[in-house]
Amino acid sequence: MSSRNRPILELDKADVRRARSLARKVGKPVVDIATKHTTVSVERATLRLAGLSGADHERVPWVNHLVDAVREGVGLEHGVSLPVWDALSRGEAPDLLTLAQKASSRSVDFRIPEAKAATAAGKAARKDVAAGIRTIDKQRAQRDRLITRHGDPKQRPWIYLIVATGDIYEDIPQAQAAAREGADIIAVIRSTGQSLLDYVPEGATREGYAGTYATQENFRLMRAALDETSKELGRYIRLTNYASGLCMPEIATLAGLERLDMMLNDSMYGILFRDINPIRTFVDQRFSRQIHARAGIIINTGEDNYLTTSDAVEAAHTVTVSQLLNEYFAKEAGLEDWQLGLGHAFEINPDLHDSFRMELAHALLARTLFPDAPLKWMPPTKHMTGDVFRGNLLDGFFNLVGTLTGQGILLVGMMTEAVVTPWISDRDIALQNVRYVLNAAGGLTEDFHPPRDGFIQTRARQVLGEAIGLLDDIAAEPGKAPLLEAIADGTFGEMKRPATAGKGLDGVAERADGYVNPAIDLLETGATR
Amino acid sequence: MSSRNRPILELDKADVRRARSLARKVGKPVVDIATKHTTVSVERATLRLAGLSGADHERVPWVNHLVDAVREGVGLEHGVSLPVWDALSRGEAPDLLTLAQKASSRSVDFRIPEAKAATAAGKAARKDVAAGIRTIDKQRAQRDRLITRHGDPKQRPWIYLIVATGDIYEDIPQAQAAAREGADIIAVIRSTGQSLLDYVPEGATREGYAGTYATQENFRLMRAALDETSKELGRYIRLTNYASGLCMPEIATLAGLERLDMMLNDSMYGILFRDINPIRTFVDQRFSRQIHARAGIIINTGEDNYLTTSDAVEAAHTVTVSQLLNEYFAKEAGLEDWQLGLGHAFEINPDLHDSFRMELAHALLARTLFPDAPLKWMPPTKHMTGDVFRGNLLDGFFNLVGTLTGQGILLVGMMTEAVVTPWISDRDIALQNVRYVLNAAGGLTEDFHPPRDGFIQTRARQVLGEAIGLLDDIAAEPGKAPLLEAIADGTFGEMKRPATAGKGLDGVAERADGYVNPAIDLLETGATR
Amino acid sequence: MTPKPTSTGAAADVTELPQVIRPYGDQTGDGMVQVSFTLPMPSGKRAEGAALQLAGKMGIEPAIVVHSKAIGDGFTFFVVYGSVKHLVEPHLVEVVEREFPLLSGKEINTAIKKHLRRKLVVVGACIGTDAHTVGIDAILNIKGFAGEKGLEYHREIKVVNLGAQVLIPDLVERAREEKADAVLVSQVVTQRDAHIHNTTAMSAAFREAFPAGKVPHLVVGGPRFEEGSAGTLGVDRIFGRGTTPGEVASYLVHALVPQGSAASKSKGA
Amino acid sequence: MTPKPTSTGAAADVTELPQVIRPYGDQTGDGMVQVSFTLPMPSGKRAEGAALQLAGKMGIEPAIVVHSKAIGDGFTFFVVYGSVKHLVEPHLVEVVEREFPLLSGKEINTAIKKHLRRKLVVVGACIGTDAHTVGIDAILNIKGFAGEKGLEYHREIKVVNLGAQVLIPDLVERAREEKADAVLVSQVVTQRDAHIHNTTAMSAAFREAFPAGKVPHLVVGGPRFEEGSAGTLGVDRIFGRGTTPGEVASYLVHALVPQGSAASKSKGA
Ligand code: B12
Ligand code: B12
Ligand SMILES: Cc1ncc(COP(=O)(O)O)c(C=O)c1O
Ligand SMILES: Cc1ncc(COP(=O)(O)O)c(C=O)c1O
Repeated sequence: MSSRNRPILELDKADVRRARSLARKVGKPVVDIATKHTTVSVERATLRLAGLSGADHERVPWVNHLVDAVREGVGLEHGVSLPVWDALSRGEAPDLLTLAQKASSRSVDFRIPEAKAATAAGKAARKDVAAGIRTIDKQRAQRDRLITRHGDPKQRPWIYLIVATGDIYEDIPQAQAAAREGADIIAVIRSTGQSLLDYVPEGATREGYAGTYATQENFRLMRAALDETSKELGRYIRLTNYASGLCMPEIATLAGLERLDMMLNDSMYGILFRDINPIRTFVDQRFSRQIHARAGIIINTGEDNYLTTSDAVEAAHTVTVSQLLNEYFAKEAGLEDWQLGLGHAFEINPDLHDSFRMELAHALLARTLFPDAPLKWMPPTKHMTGDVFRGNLLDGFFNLVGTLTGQGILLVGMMTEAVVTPWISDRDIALQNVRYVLNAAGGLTEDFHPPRDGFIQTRARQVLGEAIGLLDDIAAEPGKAPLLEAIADGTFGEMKRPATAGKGLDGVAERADGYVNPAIDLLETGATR
Repeated sequence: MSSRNRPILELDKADVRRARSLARKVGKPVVDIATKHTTVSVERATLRLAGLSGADHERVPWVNHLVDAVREGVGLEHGVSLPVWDALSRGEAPDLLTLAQKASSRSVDFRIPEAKAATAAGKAARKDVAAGIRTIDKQRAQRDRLITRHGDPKQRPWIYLIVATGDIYEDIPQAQAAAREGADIIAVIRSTGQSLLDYVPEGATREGYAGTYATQENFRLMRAALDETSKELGRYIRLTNYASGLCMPEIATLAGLERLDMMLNDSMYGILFRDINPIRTFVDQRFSRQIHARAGIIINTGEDNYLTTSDAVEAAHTVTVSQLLNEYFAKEAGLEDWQLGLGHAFEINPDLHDSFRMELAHALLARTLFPDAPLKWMPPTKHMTGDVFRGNLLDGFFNLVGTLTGQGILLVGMMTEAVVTPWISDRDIALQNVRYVLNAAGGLTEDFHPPRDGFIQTRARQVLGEAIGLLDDIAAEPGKAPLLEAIADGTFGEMKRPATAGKGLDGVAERADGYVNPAIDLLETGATR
Repeated sequence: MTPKPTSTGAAADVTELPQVIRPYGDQTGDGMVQVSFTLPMPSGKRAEGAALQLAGKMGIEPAIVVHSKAIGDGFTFFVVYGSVKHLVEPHLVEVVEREFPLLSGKEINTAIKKHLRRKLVVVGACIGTDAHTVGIDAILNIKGFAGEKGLEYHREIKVVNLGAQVLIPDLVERAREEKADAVLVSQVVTQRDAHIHNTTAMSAAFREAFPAGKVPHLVVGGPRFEEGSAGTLGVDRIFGRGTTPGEVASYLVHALVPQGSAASKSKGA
Repeated sequence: MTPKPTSTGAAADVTELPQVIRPYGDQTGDGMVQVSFTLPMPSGKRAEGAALQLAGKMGIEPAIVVHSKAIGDGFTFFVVYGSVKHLVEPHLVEVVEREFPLLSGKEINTAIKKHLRRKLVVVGACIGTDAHTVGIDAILNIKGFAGEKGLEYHREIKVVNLGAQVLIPDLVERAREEKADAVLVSQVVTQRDAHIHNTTAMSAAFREAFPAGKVPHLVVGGPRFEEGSAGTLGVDRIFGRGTTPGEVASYLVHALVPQGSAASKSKGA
C-alpha cells in the first residue's frame, strides 16, 4: 500500500514470524471446532443460495420455516440439504418455496436419505446451490467491470462514510450526497436490534433505530442507487454492510448476491459485544468468510470496538493479537491479503501527553505488520464529547494519522459522535475535513521519519512485544481450544464470554458423519457447478 | 530556541550572510535619514519621559499643547528640550505642567537658548528626562523580579491571545479568564481609529471600535490586573500593545513606563497599511525601538499583514526581506536577538495542494534564518470563512506548524476570524485547540525530518533565493535611499507609498545643527542621569 | 453577610445573579449566539432568506448568515450569528437540588445493615436493543467510574447485572426472582426516542406485573434524558451524564432505607 | 411543463418547494439545529437550566445541553442540540432579484459612450476608521476579483480610489470636485455597528452638501450589511459578500446611464 521503499518502522523479522505462528497455533483448534459444527444460519444461507427467499405474512422468512421444520423432523446434524432435496425429489413439493410453505405448517415429512437417494438429493442440492454461487461469481465479475469502467478512488486511504437514518429512503439520498462530496465507500449502519434477530428481515424498511435493517431489498436499492452515482461521478462507489450477529452467514450470502463490496466481519465482535455464543460465532464466521472470499468482498474487522471498553494504551496489544487472529481465520477461509480490512482506532485519551504520537506508533505497527492488507482506520469515539468544535479538530488529527501512516480505508469521524447519529451536515463537514488534511498534508509522509530508537518506534515494538506475550500466555493455557478459555476470561474488551453460554447456542449442531453442505463444498473447491 | 543539534533546514551559509549584508546596505540610508530628523511625537515622548502627562478638558494632552506651542514659536528643528527648559529656567512657569497650560493659550514666549543658557537648559532637561528613563529601568528590573518569582511559561511557543472589546473594563476579566485557560501573553487590540490620531488619548476608556484605546491608564489597569493573575497562576503573564501609528514614540514610552512586555512595532506597517508618511515612520520607529531596547520589551513585527493583501506563496520572499530589514533596524536601535519577535503567518490558500507543507517550509526558513529570535507565528485570517468548524480545524494545523517548527510566540487563531472580534468562548475553544496540539503532538519534532532535496527544504531555499534577488534589485535602484523607492513602487503588500506623501508628514522636521534631545542621548549611551 | 465580589461566583447563590441576563459574546448584554442548521432546499438567495426567516423566528435579530454551503442539490447548510432578543431569568430555573446527602462507602453499608437489616438488592440492565453497557457497568461494576467504586463494591448491596439487550419480560421476571429493591436501567441510544419508548414500556410492565406498592424502585440513566421527565416516564428517578456510583448508592439508601424520620419520602425527581 | 425530479433543484423554482419546511438533521421534518452560546453565570445545574430556558424561548423543544464548560468563574459555554418547532415558509422569503442585466465589459463601455456621452465618474473610499481596503480594491482596481477586472479597467469609467480611513467631509469634497456620478463606500468593521453609524453619517453628509436631486448615487458594500437595509441607511444600494466588479459596473450603468426607456428608475434595493 505504502509507496516507500524502506519501512518507516523497523520490526524484528523473527518477532513478526513468531507472532504469526502463535496466532496459527491459537486459532487452529477453533477452526477445527468450526468444521465440526453447523448452525441454523449456515443452513439457511445454503437455502438462500439455492434461491429460496421471501417471508410469510408475518414476515418470517421461508428459510427459517424450512430449516426449523427439518430440524424438528430429523435434526440438523446432517445439514438441511439432504432432507430438503430428498423431499423435493420425493415430490413433497414442486419447488423450494412451496416446500417451505408446506413445511411451515409442518405438513412435510423429512428423512435423512440414504444410499442412492442421498446421492441424488446431494446432486440436486448442489445444482441449485451452485446457481447461487454463480450469481455471486457474476456479481464479482460485474464489480470488476464497473471498476474498470468508472475507476477506483484516486487517493489512499479510501474514504468511508456511514449513513444511519433507519429509513432506506432517507439513507439513499444521503449516501449519494456523501459520494458526491468525496465518499468512496458508503456503509449503511444496521438498526440496533438486528444482530440478535435469528432471521433476516424482508423487503425495503423504514423503521430502524440508529440504523437501517440489513435486508436483501435494502441492499439492492442502495447498490442500484450507488451504481447510478458511480456513473455520474466516474468513480466506483463501494457499499458496505454488517455480516455480524446471529445471521452472519445469510447476510454474507445476500451481500454476495447483491454485490456489496465490503462487509464488517469480525471473529470475536459478536461474542464480546453481543453476547453471542462463541461456537455459534466461529462456525458462522467461517462460512461467511468463505462467501466473502468467493464474492471478492473486503472484510472489515472490529478491533476498534475493544478500545471503547478497554483503555487504548493499556489494551493496545489486544488489538494486535486480534488482528493476527482475524488474519489467520480470514486466510484459512480463503480470503486474500487485499481483502483484509483489519481494524484499529484512534481512541487514546487526547489529554494524554504525546497521545498523537502514540496513535502514530500504533497505526504504524499495524501498517508494518500487515503490509499488503488495506487496514481500516477508525476515528475517535470514546473521547468525543458534546463539544463539537473540539470534535472536528480531533477528527482532523485522526485524518492526519491516517494519511501519514498509509491506512487503506479511513472511516470518517463525525464531530457529533457523542451526540447523534450523523446528520447530513456532519458528513459534509467531516468530508471537508478529510479533503483538507489529505490534500494539504498528505505529502508529509516524505518528511515523517521517526528515529529507530525514538518514542514512536520504541512504543510500536513494545506493543508488538506485549502482543506476543499475550499470545504466548493464551497458547500455554491448558485445554483443547485455549482461545475459548481466553475469551471466557475477559482477555478482549474486558468482556467475559464462556463457550457454553451466550445467545444462539441452541442454533448450533455438531455435524454428523453424513453431513452434506453443497455450498461449503463449492466454496472450498472453487467449483462453479 | 530549538532544542535540536543539527538544523532541520540546511541553508547555504554564504546565502544567509549575503542576505544580511544586503539588508544592511538597503537599510543604512534610511537610518541616516532617521537620525537627521525629528517628529512631533518624538518630542512629545521626550516630554512624557520628563513627567508631563494629562490633558485639558477637551482631552487634548498637555504634551501636544506644549510641542505645538514650541513649534509655532521657534520651530521643531532644535527639538523642544532646549526651548522648554529654557522657558522653565526663565521662570515662565514653575513646572512642566503649568508651562504646558500657559503655552496652550500661547502665553509663553519660547526661544532657542544659546551658549550658557543652552547648556543649562540641556542639563535641566536631561535631569528631568533621566528620571523617566530610570522609571523604565525600574520597571524592567521589576519585570525580571516578577519573572523570577512567578516563572516563565513552561512551554514554547508562548501562547498569545488578543482581547478586543473596546472597553477596558470588559477586556480585563476576559484577559484574566484567558490567562487562566493558558494564555501566556495578552494583547489588547486598539480601536480602529487610534493609529491615525496624532495624540494619545487619556484615561480609562470604554468606547473603542473593535479594539480598546491605548492609554497610559488602560496600560496601568491591565498590567495591574495581570500582575494579580500572574500571582494567582504562578506564571508571569505578559502584556502587549501596539507601538504603531502616528504616536509610536509616545506609546512606546508609555509602555516602558507601565511595564508592558511586548509591543507590536514594525518598520513598514504604518506606511503600507495606514498610509503614514515613510519618513515620519522611520524616524518615529527608531526612537520607539530605542525605548523598547531600554525597557527590555520584545517587539513583534508585522510581516503577517503583507500576506493579507498579497498572495502568501507568490509574496513569501517579501516576508523574508521585511524580516531581514526589521532585524537590521532593530539591532541598529539597540534591540537584542531575544527581543525580535519577527512576524510571519499561516496564510496560504488551504485548498492548494501541499499547502500545509509549504507553510512548514516558510516557517522553517524564518526559524533557521533567525535562530535566536523568538519569532511570532500568526494564524490564518484571509482564508478563514464563516464556516467556524473548518476554522477551528485550520487553526489546529496552524498550531501544529507552530510547534513543529519551534516558533517562539503563537498568536492563537480564532474560529470566528471571518465573523466577529473574538468572543469569550472563541478564546476558550482556541486555547483548548492549542493545548491539545502542543500536548498531544508537540513531540513530533523528533520525527520530522524533511529530506535535503525534498519538497520542504527545496521550497525554503527557493524563497530565500527570491528574497536575495529582491534585495539585490532594491539595492541596485538609483537614488539615495533605494528602500524608499521600493516602498513607493508597491514592493511590499502591493501598496504604493511615496516618501513625499502620507499622513503625518507635516509633523516631521529636519534637525538643525544644535538639535538636542536628552532622551536620545540617554538611550544611545545607556546613561541613567 | 459580607458583600462578596462576583468573581467567587462558582459557588454563587442565585440571589447574587442579576434578575435577567443575556447570552454574552464579548460584551455584557450583547445577546450573541451561534446557530447552525440545514434546510432542505437548494442553495441560493431564497435559501439564505429562509435561513434568516428561521433565525428571526428563533428570536435572533439582527441575524447574519455568515456561511452557507450547498449539500448536494436539495440541501443547504448555514451558520448564523446574531443577537437573541430573549432574556434569561436564572431565578426561574428550577434546579433539582440533590435531595439526599452524599454518603461514604462505610456510611452506606452501615445504614443498610442497621436499618434494612438485610442486603439491598439491585438488578441492573441495558434494555431493549441497546447494547451500551459502559454506562451501567460504570455504576454497577467494582471498577466504577471517576475514581469511585461501583455498587458491587459495597458488602451490603447485592448487584445482579444482566448486561445488554435485555428483554423487558426477562427483566421483570428476574427482578421478581431476586426480590429486587431497585431496578436500574440504562438507555444510551436516543435516535427516534428509543430511550423514551423503552423506558415507558419498562415501567408499564413493572406496574402491571407487581401489585401497587410492591413495584421495585425504578431508576433509569443515560446521557440524554430530559431532566424532570421521571414522572412522564413512570420511573422514580433519572440519572444523567457524568453520574457517579457514589451518587447512585447514596440515593438508593436515601430512597429505600427507612432511617427513622423522613426517609424514603421524596421519591420522584 | 414536464415534471422535473427535485434533484435538479439547484435551479428549482419556489413553486417546486413545499409550502413549509423544517431544518433537516437526518430525517425530513426533524427540525434539528445546533446552537452555542455563553451565559454570564457560573457553571452548574442552574446554568444548564438557564441554557435550556433560553433554548426553549428560541423554540427548541426538546433541547439537550450536550456540552457545558466553565469559562472562568462567571461564565459558562454551552452547546445545545434539539428540534425547533418553527416552520420555514420559503415562498414568503422576499428574494431581491438582481434588478439589472449583467453586461460584458464591451457593453458597459458602449452604453456609457452612447448614452451618457462622457465618462462615468466613480469616487471610492473606505470611510471612518475602517482600513480594510481589500474589498473596495477588489471592485475598483484593475486586478479585480474572482477573475473579473475591476472598474478601472473600463475605458469609459473614471475611478478615483481614495483608499482607507477617509474622513466623510473629505469624501464629500472630493466627490464634488470630481463631479462624481456615484460614490462607492466600503465598510468591513461591524463591531458596535460601526458600519451602520458610518454609512448613515455619510449619507446624511451628502444630502446636506448637495441640493436634492443632485446627490451622487450612493453605494455601500461590505461582508456584513443586512439585506434590504439600503433605505434605512440612506443609500441607493448595498452590495454584500462575494460581490464581483462586473455586477457593480452593470448596476451603475443600469442606475446611472439613461438608455431610452426605463433606465435609472429602480433605485433603492
Ligand atoms: C462505546 C460506544 C459503543 C460500544 C459499546 C460497548 C459497550 N459494551 O457498551 C459499541 C462499539 C459496541 C457501540 C455500538 C453501537 N453504537 Co455506540 N457508542 C459508544 C460511544 C463511543 C461511547 C458510549 C460510552 O461508553 N460512554 C461512556 C459512559 C460511561 O457514559 P454513559 O453511557 O453516558 O453513562 C454515564 C451516564 O449516562 C450514567 N448512566 C448511564 N446509564 C445509566 C444507568 C443508570 C441506572 C444510572 C444510575 C446511570 C447511568 O452514568 C454513566 C457514568 O457517568 C458513544 C459516543 C460517545 N462518545 O458518547 C456511541 C453511541 C452511544 N453509539 C451509538 C450507536 C448508534 C451505536 C450503534 C447502534 C451503531 C450501529 N448501528 O452499529 C452500535 C450498536 C449498539 C447497540 N445495539 O446499542 C450512538 C447513539 C446515537 C443516539 N443518540 O441515538 C452514539 C452516540 C454514537 C453516534 N453518534 O452515533 N457503541
Ligand atoms: C485582511 C484583513 C485585515 C488587513 C486589511 C488590509 C487591507 N488593506 O485591507 C489588516 C491586517 C490591515 C487588518 C487590520 C485590522 N483588522 Co482586519 N481583517 C482582515 C481579514 C483577514 C480579511 C478581510 C478581507 O480582505 N476580505 C476579502 C475581501 C475581498 O472581502 P470583503 O471585504 O468582504 O469585500 C467583498 C464584499 O464585501 C464586497 N465589498 C466590500 N466593500 C465593498 C464596497 C463596495 C462599494 C462594493 C460595491 C462592494 C464591496 O465586495 C468585495 C469582493 O467581493 C478579516 C477576516 C476575514 N477573514 O474576513 C479581518 C477583519 C475584517 N478585521 C477585523 C479587525 C477588527 C481589524 C483591526 C481593527 C484589528 C485591530 N484592532 O488591530 C485592524 C485594524 C484595521 C482598521 N483600522 O480597519 C475584524 C472585523 C470585526 C468586525 N466584524 O467588526 C475581522 C473580521 C477579523 C476579526 N474577526 O476580528 N485586517
Ligand atoms: C465488526 C462489527 N460488526 C458489527 C458491528 C455493528 O453492530 P451490529 O452487528 O449489532 O449491527 C460493528 C460495530 O461497529 C462491528 O465493528
Ligand atoms: C505591526 C502592527 N502594528 C499595528 C497593528 C494594528 O493596527 P493599528 O496600528 O491601526 O492599531 C498591526 C495589526 O495587526 C500590526 O501588525
